[in-house]
Amino acid sequence: MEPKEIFEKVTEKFGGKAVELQEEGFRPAFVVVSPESVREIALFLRDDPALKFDSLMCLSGVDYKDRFAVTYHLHSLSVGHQIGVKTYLPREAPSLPSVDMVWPAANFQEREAFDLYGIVFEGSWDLRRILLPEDWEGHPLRKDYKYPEFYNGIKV
Amino acid sequence: MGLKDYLYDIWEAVATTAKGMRITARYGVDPRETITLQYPEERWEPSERFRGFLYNDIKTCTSCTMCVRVCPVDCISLESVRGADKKMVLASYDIDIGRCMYCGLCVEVCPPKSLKHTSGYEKASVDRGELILHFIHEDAGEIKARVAKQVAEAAAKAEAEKAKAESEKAEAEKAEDGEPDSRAAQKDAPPSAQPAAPADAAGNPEDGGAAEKKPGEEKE
Amino acid sequence: MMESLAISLVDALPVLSGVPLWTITLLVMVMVAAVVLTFALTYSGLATYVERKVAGDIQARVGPNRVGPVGILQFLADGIKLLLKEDIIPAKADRFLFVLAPYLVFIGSFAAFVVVPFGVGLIASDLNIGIYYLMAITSLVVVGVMLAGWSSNNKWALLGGMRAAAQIVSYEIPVGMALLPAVLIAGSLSLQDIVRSQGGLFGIFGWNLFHNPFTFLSFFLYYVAALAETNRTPFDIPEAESELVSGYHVEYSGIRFAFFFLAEYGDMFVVSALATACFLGGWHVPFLDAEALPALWGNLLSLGVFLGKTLSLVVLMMWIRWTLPRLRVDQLMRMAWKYLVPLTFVNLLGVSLWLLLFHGEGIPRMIASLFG
Amino acid sequence: MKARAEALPTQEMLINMGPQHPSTHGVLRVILRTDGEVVVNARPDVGYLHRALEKIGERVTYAQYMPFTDRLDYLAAMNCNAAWAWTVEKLAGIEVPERAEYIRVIVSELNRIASHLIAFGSFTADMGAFTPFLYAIRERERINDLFEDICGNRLTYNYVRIGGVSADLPDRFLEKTKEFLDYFEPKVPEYNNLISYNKIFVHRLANVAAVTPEDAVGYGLTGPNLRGSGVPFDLRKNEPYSVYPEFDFDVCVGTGERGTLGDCFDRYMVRINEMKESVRIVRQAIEQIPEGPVMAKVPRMFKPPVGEVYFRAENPRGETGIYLISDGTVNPYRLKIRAPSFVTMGIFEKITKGLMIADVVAVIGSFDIILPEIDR
Repeated sequence: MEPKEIFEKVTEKFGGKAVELQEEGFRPAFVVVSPESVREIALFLRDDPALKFDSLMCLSGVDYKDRFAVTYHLHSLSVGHQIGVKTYLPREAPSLPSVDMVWPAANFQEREAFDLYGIVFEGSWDLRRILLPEDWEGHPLRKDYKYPEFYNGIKV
Repeated sequence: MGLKDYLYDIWEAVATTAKGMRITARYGVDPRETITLQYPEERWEPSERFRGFLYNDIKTCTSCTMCVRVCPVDCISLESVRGADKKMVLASYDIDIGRCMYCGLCVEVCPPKSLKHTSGYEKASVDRGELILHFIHEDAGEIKARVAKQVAEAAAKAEAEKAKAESEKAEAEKAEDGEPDSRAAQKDAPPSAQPAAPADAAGNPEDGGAAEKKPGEEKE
Repeated sequence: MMESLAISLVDALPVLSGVPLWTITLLVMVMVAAVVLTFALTYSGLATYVERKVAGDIQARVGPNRVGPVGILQFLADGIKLLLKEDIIPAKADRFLFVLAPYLVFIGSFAAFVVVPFGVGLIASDLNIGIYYLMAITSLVVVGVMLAGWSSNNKWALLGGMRAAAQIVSYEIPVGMALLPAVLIAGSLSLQDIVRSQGGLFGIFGWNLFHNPFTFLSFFLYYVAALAETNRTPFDIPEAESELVSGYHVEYSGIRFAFFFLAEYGDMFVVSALATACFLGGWHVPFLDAEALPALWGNLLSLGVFLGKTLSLVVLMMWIRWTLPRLRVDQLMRMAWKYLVPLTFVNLLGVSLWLLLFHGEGIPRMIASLFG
Repeated sequence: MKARAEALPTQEMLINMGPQHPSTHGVLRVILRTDGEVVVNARPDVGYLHRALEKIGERVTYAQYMPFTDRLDYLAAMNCNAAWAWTVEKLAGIEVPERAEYIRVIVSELNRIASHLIAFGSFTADMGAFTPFLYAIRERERINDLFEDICGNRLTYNYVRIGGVSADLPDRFLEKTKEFLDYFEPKVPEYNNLISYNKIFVHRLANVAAVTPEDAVGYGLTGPNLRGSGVPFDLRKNEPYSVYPEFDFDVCVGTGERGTLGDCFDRYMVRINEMKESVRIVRQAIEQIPEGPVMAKVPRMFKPPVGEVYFRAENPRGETGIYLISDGTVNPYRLKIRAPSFVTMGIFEKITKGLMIADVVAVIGSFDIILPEIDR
């Protein structure tokens, strides 16, 4: 299915919660949705018989300087089409619902986004730091991250 | 599980084991299958494109800093000063082979092709500092000072020439003579001012067959 | 036996006639023990070398080849290295047991050499309960292994120790059961008697291996069970390098580790020697009657034959080790209780029936009697 | 039995498997909670090898990032190189000469064989048979020799470039590759005889840690791990990139031949069979490779257009996806690598429940994870 049709299907179902379709320069195209409705839309995308996005390829946090974003790259094994879903978050206290009950694969990648961007995924079954030590300060992939000089008293 | 399955199970275990043991036995008794290279005595020939330690032929190096800019891990450090003839003179050229990842990007971009991968790959040291290859053994400060002096000298000389020329010119003008010899004077100046920098500065023993020497041995 | 040796020594050297007999007997005992121990240690050292060489050959490598000619002195170098290594005892280990464990393992393994019938008259002590003694003393190993696992205060070691205990205790049964046919045929528990019972018929067809189909099977059952007893691949789960790091001896280093290491090779020799003595005709020399030869030649020849047979079995163990993967612990137990134990029982029954039906005659002897 | 276990409560044991452990394939740490030998819970703890490759990506240029992709999955560096090049080319719309694409496919498939050899070897070593590992290493060494001929390195190749490959194939390379394939092809049945169908080996793997096809898709397993569960999905076939449509090959899937579908044995056999398929692909590529240039014209100060692209390539360990955001400067703005091993670890805790300690090792081996890729 073409991204436009998917976007129409989502807007039809969720109205204004699907904000826009980013197509030019984006491969795959992104359906931009509002953060609080991510889980419902994810469920819809997974369960709708025409869409059937059964596999979450990639979940990533992005820092667009003025705001954060979380992107979901979805793929359907049965139908064979792809789409991206993007949701923008404020820089202050970014949080959105977790989708690990929709795609279990999301858990590890959400943990990674939490670890490196500080984005909180509410309702996640296990949200801990994953790549960095538990007591690491800051979220390194943020663009305004300051490199620490010391870690636990050890010079970095 | 019936008796037949039970016995088949045992049979399968014995048969598959025997099959595997036949293969290992073949390897065990066949001396041709031994592939070990007895390292210090026998050596493997690195291939033509082998990326060993980097070697910079500083005679041809133009200090363009392309290698420094392209290096993803910043393992090359280069210092140069502008010599009297407006060409860059290398003051120091170091490669930290402890950081180098032998990606070969620097060799690809090198315009005069002075930077090369050698076939050297053996080096051990107990100190990280020993892993830095110095291609110029003279102290960078000394070279700089010398070059600065030469530049100053050249400048002074040029100045003197100029002054001389001017005074000559003035004299000539005074004397209403012909063309002054200023061009010839200026032509003279650079050769004398040029310090033959790279070769001299390096003090490197190697010349033609230098690439074959392992950089590790070039250190003093 | 020691006493008779002592008496003959006194007879040969009249100088000693003034010395009380018991001192000489003690002296002889110590000497014999020293000889056996020296042999055992040398063998163990060389076996480690052979093991590595076999592994190297099988894996298309060379193996040790630097120390001495073709690397044969490698085991000395290794031994010296282990001797000189720092002896580490973990801070929270049970020191006494930790120190004790390797000795127990070592004793359990090397005390078994006492009853091994090396040749016609070459046996340190021909106990009339030889097999029984051997099985009892090798069980000491499991105590040492468990102690090592427990006292190291390391969870991997503990798991290894527990696995070893379960494994060795389970496999004692098939081992014993698989050896009984030989005992039945000889009618004695003494290893010398068992070996003697296999004489005649060109020194080959008298072997228990060919006695009847059940003894033939017995040998293989014993060999498999014995492999498990010695903790060798595919039954090396107490060590299980890829799972338990190194199992019960993970915390041991230096000479204490060497004890475990030597004991493993000692064990290999003992079980192979037992298989040789019980099934492969022991020291019987093919086509010759070793007992009829002059004492020196008879002993030397039979010793050579015995060692040849035993060491081929040891090499076979190594070959198996470098071919097979390792069983899981539950599969190992299943193999013992569901396969080996029933089969050895059936086997024992078969042998008993055979002996009853054919009055103790084996197939080769029956065939021989057909031809007069 | 179960009732008895409940009647006799035993204390659970907490064991740290790793970060230094012989069979965690690097510095993976698994926190095991066991009841005796039975695993109650096995929680993977990753990140010991975190080198901030994504952050580094934001500070170097597109071309400079190529050597870092070598360090992503060092057993399949060619594939990672190529994946990065394909991503950037997709972003910038660079046309790559056909010869270069063929070369990329040849080296990728050779590297796939090398990687699967290590997977096979280390897996058997985990199962206690050390000998096949050395045989596998021996074969891989020949592939390394080939790679040394074309790029000069034996592990971290940095051979592929954005817009092509760094150098044309050396003389006699194709002949040497053919020789290798002729040598290698009979080795696969030999491995099968040596160990694959060995009774003990089969017993260790069959019915252990079976992943259902639904779980495999839901947890994002990719590559051989997904196909081991019987899902015939291969990016080379289903979402073809490069010149893969030109080749005729089969997608190997697990069949549950010795146990349940998706168990360790299926995953293992998929890898073994894929080596044969890779041999087929390389043979075809050698036949069809055209003459021509190997490098497109890419400006030295390469600046791709503004945009976001997600590209995924079928690597030996699964789908390596690269999500690349460009802001039009010489450096990537954001670079996310979807590492197959990382995603695979997500299912680890779920499927190891109730297994034995020895099976945990089998699971790690059968997933063929590689730590630098997990931790990045």
